[in-house]
Amino acid sequence: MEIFFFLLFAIVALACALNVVLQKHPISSALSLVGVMVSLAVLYLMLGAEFIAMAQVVVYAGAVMVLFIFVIMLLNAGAETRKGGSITAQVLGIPALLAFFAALVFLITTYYPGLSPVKFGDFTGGGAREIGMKLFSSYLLPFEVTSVLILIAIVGAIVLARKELD
Amino acid sequence: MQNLWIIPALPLLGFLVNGIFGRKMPKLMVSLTAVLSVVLSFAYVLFVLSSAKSLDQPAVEHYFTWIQSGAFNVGFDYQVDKLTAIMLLVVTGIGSLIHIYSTGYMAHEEGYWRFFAYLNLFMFFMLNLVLAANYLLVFVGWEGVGLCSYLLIGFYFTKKSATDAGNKAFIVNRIGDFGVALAMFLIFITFKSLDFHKVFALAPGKPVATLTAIALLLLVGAAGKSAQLPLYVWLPDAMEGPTPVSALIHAATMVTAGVYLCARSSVIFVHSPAAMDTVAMVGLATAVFAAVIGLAQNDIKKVFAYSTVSQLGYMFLGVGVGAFSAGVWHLVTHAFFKALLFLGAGSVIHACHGEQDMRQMGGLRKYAPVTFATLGCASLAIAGFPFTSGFYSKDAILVAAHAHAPWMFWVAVFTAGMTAFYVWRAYFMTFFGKYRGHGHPHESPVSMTGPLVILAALSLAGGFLFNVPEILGKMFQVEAEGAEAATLTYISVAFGLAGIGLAYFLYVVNSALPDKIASSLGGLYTLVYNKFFVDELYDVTVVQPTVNGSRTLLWRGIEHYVIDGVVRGVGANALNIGGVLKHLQSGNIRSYATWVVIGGAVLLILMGVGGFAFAGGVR
Amino acid sequence: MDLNALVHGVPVSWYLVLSAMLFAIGAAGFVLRRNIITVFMCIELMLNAVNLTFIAFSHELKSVHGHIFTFFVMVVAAAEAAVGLAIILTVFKNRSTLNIDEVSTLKN
Amino acid sequence: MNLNLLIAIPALGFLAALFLPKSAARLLALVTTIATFVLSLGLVASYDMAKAGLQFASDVVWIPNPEIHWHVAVDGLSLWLIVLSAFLGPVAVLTSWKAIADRAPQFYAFLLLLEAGLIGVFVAQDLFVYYLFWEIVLVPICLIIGMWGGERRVYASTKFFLYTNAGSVLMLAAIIFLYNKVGSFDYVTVLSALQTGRVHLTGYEETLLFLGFFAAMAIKVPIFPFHTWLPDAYAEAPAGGSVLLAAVMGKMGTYGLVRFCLPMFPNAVRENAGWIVVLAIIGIIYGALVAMVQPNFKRLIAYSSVSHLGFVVLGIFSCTRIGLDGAVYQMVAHGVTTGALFVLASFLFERRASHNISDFGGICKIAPWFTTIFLIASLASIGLPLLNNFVGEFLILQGAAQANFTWAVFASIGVILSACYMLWMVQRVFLGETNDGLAGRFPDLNMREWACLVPLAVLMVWMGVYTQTFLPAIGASNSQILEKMNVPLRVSNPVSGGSVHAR
Repeated sequence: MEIFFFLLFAIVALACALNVVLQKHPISSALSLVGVMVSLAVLYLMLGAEFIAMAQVVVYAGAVMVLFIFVIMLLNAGAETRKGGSITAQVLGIPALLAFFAALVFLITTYYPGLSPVKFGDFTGGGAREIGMKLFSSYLLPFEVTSVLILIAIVGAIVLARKELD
Repeated sequence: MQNLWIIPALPLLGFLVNGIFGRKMPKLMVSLTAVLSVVLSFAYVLFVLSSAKSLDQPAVEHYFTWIQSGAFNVGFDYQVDKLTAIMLLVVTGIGSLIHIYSTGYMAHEEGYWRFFAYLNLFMFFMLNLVLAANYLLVFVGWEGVGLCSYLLIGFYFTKKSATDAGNKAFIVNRIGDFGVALAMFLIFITFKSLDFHKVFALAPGKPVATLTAIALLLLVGAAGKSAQLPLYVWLPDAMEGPTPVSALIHAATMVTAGVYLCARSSVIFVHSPAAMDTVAMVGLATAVFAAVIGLAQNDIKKVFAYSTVSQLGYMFLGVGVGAFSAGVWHLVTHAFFKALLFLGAGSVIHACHGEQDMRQMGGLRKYAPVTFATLGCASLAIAGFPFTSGFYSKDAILVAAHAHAPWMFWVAVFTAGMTAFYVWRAYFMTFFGKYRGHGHPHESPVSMTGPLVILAALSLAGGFLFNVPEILGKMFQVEAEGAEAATLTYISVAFGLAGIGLAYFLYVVNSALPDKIASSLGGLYTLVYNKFFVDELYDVTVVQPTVNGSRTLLWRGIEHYVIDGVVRGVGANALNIGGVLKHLQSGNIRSYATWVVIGGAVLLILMGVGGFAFAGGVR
Repeated sequence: MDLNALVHGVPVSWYLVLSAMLFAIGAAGFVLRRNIITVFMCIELMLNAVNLTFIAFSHELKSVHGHIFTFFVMVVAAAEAAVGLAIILTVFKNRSTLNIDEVSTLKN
Repeated sequence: MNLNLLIAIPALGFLAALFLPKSAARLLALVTTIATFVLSLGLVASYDMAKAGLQFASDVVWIPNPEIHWHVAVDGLSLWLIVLSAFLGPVAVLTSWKAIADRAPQFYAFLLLLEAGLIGVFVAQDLFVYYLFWEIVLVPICLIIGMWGGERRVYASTKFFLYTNAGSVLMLAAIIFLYNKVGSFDYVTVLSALQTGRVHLTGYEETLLFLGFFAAMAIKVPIFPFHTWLPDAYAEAPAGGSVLLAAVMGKMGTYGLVRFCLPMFPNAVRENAGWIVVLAIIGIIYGALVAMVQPNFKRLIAYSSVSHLGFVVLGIFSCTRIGLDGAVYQMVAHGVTTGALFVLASFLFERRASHNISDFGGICKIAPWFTTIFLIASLASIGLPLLNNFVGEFLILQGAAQANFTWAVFASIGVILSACYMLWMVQRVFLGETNDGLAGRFPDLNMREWACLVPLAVLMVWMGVYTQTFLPAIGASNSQILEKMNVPLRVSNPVSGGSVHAR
């Protein structure tokens, strides 16, 4: 059962991710990214992370991606132009990526081959309650700091965007 | 305690007063300060000498420690013994006369106060030199008089030739000081002290090679200060200074410091026959060489300058053949008659309104009778006319030279003849014949003629009044035993008279002849007239290569291209490396990202290779 | 690999490999794409990949800390998206381009 | 007597001056430097000249791990250098009084920081603290050169900074190596560990460590051929800055050689003394020759410093008591003399806006006092007896002669040459007919300038005549250093003689 869902959503996620990269038009990319995020939310759920799965859908797929799409619309961004370029990126990019990926997979399969299998319901510590307890006790300070961070981000974004009006 | 420090302190005080306040003081005050400080010093010298019980054993007076470092300990110590006493009398006595003379001679000069300040400073250093009880303190005076010489030669500082001469004097003297300094290092290493009494007590037991080295190094210093070959070149140029300076510093006192130093270090010299021979040879060579040059000079001061060099050569000859007291005797008598010659020359120049070329003089005996008479006394003395002062001292040296090596006697006596000739040549050219210059020559004021008369008396009678060898007695351990050979005396007197006679014949009787002789000699005359081109030789072989080599090779070449070139090369290469690396910093985000990925890949591969050690796997 | 074991569940390492794949794809997009917005989205993709790793390990360790981290990553990503997009707006206004290669002011 | 106060006063002055307007900053700088100087005189008054060891030590643990002590103390070696730095502080401020017009508060602030750093270098008894001050000093002086210097100021400043730092890094490596061996940065601890044999260095290690320290010092001194930063830096440095730079900063290197290299690495010092002395002697003669042909008098003085500092290095590596005493004495004496010469050089510049010798001439006629003072300073620089440099140079040469007579012979040539270049310069600048460009715009010394120069001139004579004020303290410390070097007062055979009884 798990294997089925895993494979299904993994393939969807991968396909969407590839689509993000391959699509010429940013709108298509953005929509594909939403697909990735939703698939990942399902996978989170399977891993027992209920709260995070919800947050993933609401924050990411909902808020952040909407922002992206707004900007794309606002700028009326078309297909990308092929001007300029980096020789480094073109020559070394693909080999470096392959090496990176291979090394990563090698490490994972070498050092974590025998990790426990994931069964739905194995781990139930990822509910809103548990996370809330943690956030407001041991992680209180970072949590508050994130609020400040967001405030700063808001101010920063406004300041930056305001320039357009001048 | 005899409070010897008062002797140099008085001129020092005079220097400070004149140096600091002199500009604002009236001339009378300046000259009073300057003259009084030296005269009082002279008086105090007389007082000290009369009150001293015995001068055989010097009593060292210690004032304070000057330099103390480990075993090296040098104090401000003064002492008086017979040699010092004689030097003190000469320096303060002649110094006083010349100070008085200068008040007249310099009366109309700009920078009157400056002149006297320098002169007083000179007295301080010179007295310090002769009073010192250790080599380092001698060195203080030694360098100090060099400084004053520099300042006074360059007294007319707007004249390039004067400042050049000053620099030359200082630098050539520095070469001599180099020798003295090295001698002191060697003395300290050998004797563990620079105090005279310790050094001289220990000297007999030390190896001859060391003593010879010390003596030769001292000789280098003495040759610098006393204008001996090959370092004599500064003295003729030093005549750029005012004439009293030439008389005091470059005839009577400072230039004899070299002789004093050798006499003072006699204990070291006598233990080193090789050094003694070198001293004698240098002295003799200088005497001949300078006398030859003196034959053909037309500037009255230059003539006397070369004669000074030549006479100093005599003194060195005396010291070198072991007749220290004869050398010192000649030092004293020379101080009398040479100071007189210069002061007389000053008077002549004064009379001729600053003219120094003898060809523009003549017939001055009518206009300046006192100068004429006194200068005559000096000329007699330097020619070794019987019973004048020069006769005694020169005779003593010649006798000793004969005892040492007869050929030295013959060379020296021939030189004496030449000396008589060129001095009297100058005398005749100046005072006889018709006046060839411009303006009306006049006699000098009393302040100038007074000292001349006193010095004339000393030049005539100084020889038997101050029988230096008798006074010094057993001061020097080894004295050359010269047989009292009357024959030698006759020979030297004969040569002297012949020189005078020749001069009389050539410059009074038949005054057209010298030019004919000169033109018939041709190249030889040119050579002598131009002082054997020694200055030019030094310029081409030493000065120019040093300056040009430093400029072209060292500074523009090695400094700029090699040493700094390497430094700049390193800097430029660092820039080149940066130039390669800066392409990484393209500003292109994608290329940055690629580098990040590459870095990540490398890191991961390293993790794999390193067995993931740092992460430790899972728990 | 013992296929029977798969009946009991998916090994956590599969999640990790999936995460690695997503990350590599994101990185590839970052390196190869020129559109600044696409590049930005690729960053989001990589962040998500990392989040997946956190969650997977959290499951493995039976601990909630990984979730907290993911939570923070999301917050930061949201903030970053806001500021980043504002920057993109400004850049576009100044340069009238979204091509990343033409934005290389850092160079000088 | 608290040594921390000596550092703290100028350091506080530095902070305060940054926030003041121009004239107030200037005044503050003057007051601060004078206060520091007075304090340093208090230090002299309460210093026990007869004792050899460190005095007024204040040793607190600053950072426990790695063990770094805030350890400051003074002995005869550093005492006079501290006084010299404090003494030249007010002189530098007064010299800059008119010459620095723009951004003056910053200038005086940097000057004060420089002074604090210099004093810090001389009092630090912890290798880390020493290194800290060593680097702190570099910052203000480079800014002073770079911001207020002459035409090529940026080049000179950059070159100076990079060059000296290249050496410093090697010293830092050596210090860190020592820390790893000993486990403390505290110099007294390090030294006793090395001396008692608690920590043993192999010959190879010792040589490398010595070279590490030596590299930093050699560049700072500078020893030929590491000197090319010096003419640029000295010549480009502005008034006041050049005074402290030339008079005190060069002494940091020679001080370090005596303080650290000699006691810590005696064997390496003895083994390497030969070639170092040869470099020193080359520097003496070479510096003098190059100085002789400089058309710019500030560069001339700069090259003369290369020559004079060669003497100091010669004295240090003669490894004799006399040579060492002379070297330390010469450090102070040269500071005074060169300080005075640079003060005078900047006064000349103030009047004519030129450093070219050919732009001057005949100053004697229009400004006799100026000439007099310059002549005194020149004569001191030449090494005339009864003036300060003579004592140092004579002792150095005497010590060198004890170690190896040939050294003294060659080094003495430098004394002859010094007369050549200085007198030639005096002749061209001060004597002769008055240069047309000078007439009417060359006033004689004013009160401010007198105030700068008279103390310097007095000190020159004092140090030349009554050396007993200074030498006993220096001698006591040096004899202790030589004891630590484990050599008798004289090294007859530097290589074999030393290694037998060392450790």
